[in-house]
Amino acid sequence: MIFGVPLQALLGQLLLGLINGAFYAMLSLGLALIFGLLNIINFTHGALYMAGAFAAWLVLTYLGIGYWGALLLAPLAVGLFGMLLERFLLSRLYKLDHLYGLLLTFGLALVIEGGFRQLYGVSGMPYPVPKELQGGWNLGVMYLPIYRGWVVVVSASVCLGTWLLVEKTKLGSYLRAATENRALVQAFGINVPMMVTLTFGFGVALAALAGVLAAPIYSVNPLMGSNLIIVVFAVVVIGGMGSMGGAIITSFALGLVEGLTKLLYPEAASTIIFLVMAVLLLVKPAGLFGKER
Amino acid sequence: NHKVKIGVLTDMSGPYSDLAGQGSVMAAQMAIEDFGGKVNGWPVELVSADHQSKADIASAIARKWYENEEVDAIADLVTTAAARAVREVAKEKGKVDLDSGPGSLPLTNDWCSATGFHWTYDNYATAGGTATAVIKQGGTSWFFLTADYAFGHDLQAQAERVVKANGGSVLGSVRHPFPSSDFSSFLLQAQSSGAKIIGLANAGNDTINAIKQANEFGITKNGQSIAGLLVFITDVHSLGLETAKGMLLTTGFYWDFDEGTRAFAKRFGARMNGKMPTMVQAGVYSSVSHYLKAVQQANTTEGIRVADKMREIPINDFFAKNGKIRADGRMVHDMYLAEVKAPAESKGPWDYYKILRTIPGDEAFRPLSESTCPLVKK
Amino acid sequence: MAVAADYIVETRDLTKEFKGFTAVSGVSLRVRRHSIHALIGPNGAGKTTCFNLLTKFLVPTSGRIFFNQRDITHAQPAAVARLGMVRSFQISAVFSHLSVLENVRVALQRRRGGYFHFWRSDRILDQLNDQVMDLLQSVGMTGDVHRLAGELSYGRKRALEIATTLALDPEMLLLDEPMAGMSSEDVLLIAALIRRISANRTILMVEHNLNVVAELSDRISVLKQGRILAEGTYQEVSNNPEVVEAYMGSPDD
Amino acid sequence: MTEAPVLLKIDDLHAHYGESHVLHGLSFDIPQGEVVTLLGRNGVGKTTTLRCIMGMVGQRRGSILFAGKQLIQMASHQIARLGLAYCPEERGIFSSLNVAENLLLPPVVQAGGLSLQEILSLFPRLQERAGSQGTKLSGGEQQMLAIARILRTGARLLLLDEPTEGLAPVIVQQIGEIIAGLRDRGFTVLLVEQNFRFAQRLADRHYVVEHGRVVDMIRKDQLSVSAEKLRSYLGV
Amino acid sequence: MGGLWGKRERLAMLLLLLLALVAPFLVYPVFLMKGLCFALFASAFNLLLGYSGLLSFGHAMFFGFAAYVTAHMGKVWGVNPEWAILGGVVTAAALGLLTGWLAIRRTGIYFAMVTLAFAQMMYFVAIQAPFTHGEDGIQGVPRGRLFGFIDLGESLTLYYFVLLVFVASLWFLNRVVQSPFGQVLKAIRDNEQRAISLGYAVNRFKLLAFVLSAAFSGLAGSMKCQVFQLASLADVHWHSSGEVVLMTLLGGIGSLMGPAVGAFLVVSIENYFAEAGAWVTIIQGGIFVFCVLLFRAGIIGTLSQWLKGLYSGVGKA
Ligand SMILES: Nc1ncnc2c1ncn2[C@@H]1O[C@H](COP(=O)(O)OP(=O)(O)OP(=O)(O)O)[C@@H](O)[C@H]1O
Ligand SMILES: Nc1ncnc2c1ncn2[C@@H]1O[C@H](COP(=O)(O)OP(=O)(O)OP(=O)(O)O)[C@@H](O)[C@H]1O
Ligand SMILES: [Mg+2]
Ligand SMILES: [Mg+2]
Repeated sequence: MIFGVPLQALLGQLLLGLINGAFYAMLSLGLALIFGLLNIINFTHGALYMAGAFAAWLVLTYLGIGYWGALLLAPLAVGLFGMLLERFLLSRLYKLDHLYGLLLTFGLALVIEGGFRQLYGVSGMPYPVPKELQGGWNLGVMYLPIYRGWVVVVSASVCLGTWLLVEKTKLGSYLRAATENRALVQAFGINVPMMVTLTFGFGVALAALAGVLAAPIYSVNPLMGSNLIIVVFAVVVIGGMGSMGGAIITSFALGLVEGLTKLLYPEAASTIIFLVMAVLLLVKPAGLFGKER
Repeated sequence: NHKVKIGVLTDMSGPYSDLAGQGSVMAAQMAIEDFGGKVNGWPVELVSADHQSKADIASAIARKWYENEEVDAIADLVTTAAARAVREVAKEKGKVDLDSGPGSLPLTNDWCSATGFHWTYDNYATAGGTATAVIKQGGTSWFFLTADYAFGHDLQAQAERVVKANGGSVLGSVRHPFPSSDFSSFLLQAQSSGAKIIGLANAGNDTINAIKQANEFGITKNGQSIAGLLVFITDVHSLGLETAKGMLLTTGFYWDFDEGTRAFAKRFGARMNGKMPTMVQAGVYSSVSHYLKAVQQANTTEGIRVADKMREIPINDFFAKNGKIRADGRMVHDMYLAEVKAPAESKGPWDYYKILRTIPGDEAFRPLSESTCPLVKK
Repeated sequence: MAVAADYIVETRDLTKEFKGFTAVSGVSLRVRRHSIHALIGPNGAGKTTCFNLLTKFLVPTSGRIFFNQRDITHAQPAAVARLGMVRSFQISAVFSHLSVLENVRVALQRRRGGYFHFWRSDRILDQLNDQVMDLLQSVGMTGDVHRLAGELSYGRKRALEIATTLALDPEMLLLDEPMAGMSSEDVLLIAALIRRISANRTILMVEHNLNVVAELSDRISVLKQGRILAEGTYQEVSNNPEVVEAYMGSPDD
Repeated sequence: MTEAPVLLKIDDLHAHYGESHVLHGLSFDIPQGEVVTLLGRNGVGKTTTLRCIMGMVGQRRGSILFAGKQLIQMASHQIARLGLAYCPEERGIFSSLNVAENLLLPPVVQAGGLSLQEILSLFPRLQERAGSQGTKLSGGEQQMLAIARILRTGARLLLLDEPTEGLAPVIVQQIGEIIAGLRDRGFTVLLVEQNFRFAQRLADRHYVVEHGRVVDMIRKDQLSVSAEKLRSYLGV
Repeated sequence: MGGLWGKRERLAMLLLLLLALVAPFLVYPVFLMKGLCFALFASAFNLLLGYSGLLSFGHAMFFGFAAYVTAHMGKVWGVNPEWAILGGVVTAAALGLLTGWLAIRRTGIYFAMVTLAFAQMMYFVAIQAPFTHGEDGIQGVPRGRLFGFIDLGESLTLYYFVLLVFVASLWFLNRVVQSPFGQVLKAIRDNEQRAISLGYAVNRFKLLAFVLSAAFSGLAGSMKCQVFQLASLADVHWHSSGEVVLMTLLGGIGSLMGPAVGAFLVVSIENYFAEAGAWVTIIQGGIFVFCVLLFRAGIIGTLSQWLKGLYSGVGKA
């Protein structure tokens, strides 16, 4: 017994927390990447996560392409869309205060969500768990649906891959440097606009991938991403801006903390992250893994 | 300069826009058309607006309509906070409000008014109706997943009342933040409580996600059952029958109940891309036509006098048989206990419910004697 | 703790470590009142760090700092400035969205007081404009009064920085490479200015322009790898072979 | 003295910042393999000229020919890829990168640059501080880093904006030797300098800039006869 | 620049004021009052963002809690509106002092996130505390009699009261910006290190600005409660914090009228497009996108740049 809770139940809850952390990780990674790049909170992130889930549903319903195809197609399509957004809209704002990017992405999020809502209503669409991943394992502490296990595996590997890409190649340096002084980085011979577009597309594709993963678990619904952004961004900040590893680790850790809260004081489950953030930022000014400038 | 103007104030962009929203506007419009578009020679106009489920926006629009745009009655008013805000304004202005969307009991109790009506359902009826039926089938021990806001608390309280009155037991409950998307943790707690029934005291997407995930975690396969205390047909549509089959619920209307409902649903569907009306939307039709009838008979649009007339005449349409409005503003009509069909039983889209029982109005709704509405003479 | 009154600043065993790297180690420095004292040394010797320690922008790892016989080891940076020890920055620090005039005026305002008065009009600040013009004249910037500081060329920013620092009329002035990036003409102007204002002030400056150092300073401390390597007049220091090797290099022409 | 072929030819260059017109038809040539300086008072437009060459000033017109290619419409990353590198006067060290990352940031655009080994032996200080955050370096160390990082890229034309600023005299001497060495290896250098004594010893020719125009050109061998003229231009 | 307004600006202000005086006879007054409340909110927010460079993402807590306190005092304690409003303002200022004291230690995005975190905690309090009545909010707050004898139940009377409060507050906020204090604030925003080296204890300036901004946001919340007779969760939700950021950006950061214009634009969209039903949010989003792309420095900022261009063009000719 810990906190008056049987150990069994506690373990089960922690496991669930970890699974939620996997979602946070996919979303926060993309968001962190984009924030690191453009210094704006990409408010379309939640909407594009939703768009990813919808893309999966659409290709299933209209083209008969199932989950596995969607896993590839949806991020590709949404990533491409993101690249268009960046090229034709966001890129016009780089000379202005970063805040205007916030206004733009917020407006876009409203339009995208509104559009899907007009077309498909708000109750959501059912999306089946792929046959290969149906069923579950009895772990003793709990019954774990295979699909949730799969989500953790995908998320962990995507996170690792992204982390390696950004931290272990020069891409990371270019991105960080370009945030500070675009003009100079470009004067070193790096095609910054192209790099920004591609990175933006990649970050958005990660959101869409998370959307596809979420589709069988949650209902595919135009509002599914609307409140997500603020929590996920909090995760990014707690991890430390500019630290991909930080975002990943924090995602999983906060998933656990949240899971524990759901058990002990469920009403506060959606507030706990902010409590953690306030306390942490007052103690560690640049988040867990961020560097102070 | 005489005319009758009706406003439909509803959620058009938020979580309740499918169960009310544009469909409610359509229902109101059909009611007006069916009335011939005129009452005693006065043209009937319709306006509509989105309150985004926010009390302040609802209040602002209601005020503008009543004060400035000669709106005589406002219908739908889904979500309690919005209904409450409009109720305050309507009371002050002596104008009519026809609540079809919200479910909270105080609308006909502490907040009741002479010109305010609660039409389609309330938590007492849906939660109570479902809980009674579930208990009768042997679901005696309960665990609640409750959305942590007044509406959720109220749903839980209504169900608990019935459970306890029928000798059942409540093994626990968990209040989850509203809205939530992941319920696995709460479901696990419900599972380990060992309760036979998991009561969902929430609505809309919360309910949908909870049911979906209960399925995913094999909870329903392991002998526990889910009881949704407020489920709309749009929720079932979104869940799919595979997930929702066998669930019991209480509703104020089902489109495939009899000739009248089918006729209405067919016309409605033709204009709404084949969607079938929810109980809220059907209720909007019913409340608006009843209002128009009262205006016709009272020969005025003056709030109090129309309201009195509304109480006087019984309601008889496809929605309600011999419905009547009580002093506290409650429109009493029969409710239905339904079970969600299995996929094999369903003949096509929207063929979702088996009606198990008609719950007579006086049993379904809280007795007038228990009302705390000051208008009720005791 | 007797500190001779003719020293305005004194440090005792001042040490600063950054994560295992010692930038300043055991520096005991004394600056005589009303003198021009130069701090020179190779790049990365710890000169700017010393400035940061003196003005409390950094907290020393160990050692103590006295200003006018007062222990300021634990004071706040703004408080140190108010006590009369003000610094300029090596890498230009101007208020780039304020005009040149406002830049200097903000400094004057600090002396004038009333800067918390949020209910009064800033027109009362116009009284300060004459003083501002005098200061700008002294650094040769009267032509740029109403330009935004951010639009100035690099050298002009440096000049503005000096004017702003002077505006506080501090008892003790710390100048970090005041002439860097200035054209030769301005170097002469600023050198003359420093000479002029040093009459009743103390100046501690870091400068790599040896002509200026030779010309202006009464006393020189040479820093190397965080330690004081030598101290004395320009003559003494420039004849010290260690200093020549570490800093000055082979004398040119 | 036979003229080397012209590597960079600037003709009638104009530049604006918003509404202010900064360069007014500036023209000059840089022969291949020479060290050329731009001299002038503060604010005359020297830095702006370098930024124009690199394509970093939004509003520019005129002609900038580099090895026969017109640069005026090119994006700055394309310009850099042709073999030009720029060391800005405010140094432009990135605070989110450490010293080593800063050093390795500019991609190598051509073969023939200095190797990392060579660079670190020239500036041992950078090796010692390799793990430190870039902007935590001392002013002079940052200056060294800014110069060092473009030496790696192999660019044939180096644009150095006040490279000796903030450096100790020994290091200044060393930089002088490096630049001379680069010239010997066939590099071309455009230098903006306030330290005339430094420039004097290195440069093959000096252009004097006033109000956004080149007003005079003085060859190395004419310096002694032009001393008076220079004094009037620069106050040296 | 500077505190002196040109003749043209003064004339424009005078015209605006005149317009405001006759507006309730042309436009529905409650709509105008809502606009004024949000205009005040955005202006108060702009004091912080536009002049101290601090982006708060938690201003809803001041707005919302002031509304709750005003509602509670007016409804439950039955005090006169002036006291209820004062109560709201004092609450907001106190909350501002407390949260600001902690938050100003951080800058940039970290500041934004700390304020957001506090606001989310206050949101939690608003959900859980009994006196706020959860998602129903405090409804049916009496408008009451100002000073005991001016009946605010009259929409027109209330309108002029709100207008008076708004104009006075805007004047005051503008004064703060163009005061010796405001000058230092701008300097700190530009270069904090330099301001410290000049001897300014920058945290006190930031804190004072934060508290002033909080207090006036509170005033806006209290006035809104007075107008709509309710205080609800929506006011404390992070959407409100976000909305005020959007309003300010839309109108133009750091200009006197910008935030007010932005606020009126957003409120008008909500009001006039409410009947477009589900399209409201799409239209709203579209307008945001359109405005950012067209008016790149906010509506007022861009307009004044155009005008300047026109004048200087004329001047040169
Ligand atoms: N905040 C810091 N963190 C880590 N190292 C630092 C920090 N500040 C300075 N240093 C290191 O301390 C050493 C001394 O730096 P300082 O700026 O005092 O040198 P300096 O004598 O002023 O040199 P210069 O003449 O080049 O300006 C340098 O090696 C620098 O990298
Ligand atoms: N971003 C800018 N906006 C407006 N004007 C600018 C900007 N940058 C430079 N200027 C102006 O352009 C002119 C030329 O500046 P530039 O930096 O090229 O001068 P410089 O010759 O390099 O001077 P210095 O020797 O001081 O570095 C100056 O008058 C300067 O004020
Ligand atoms: Mg230094
Ligand atoms: Mg320059």
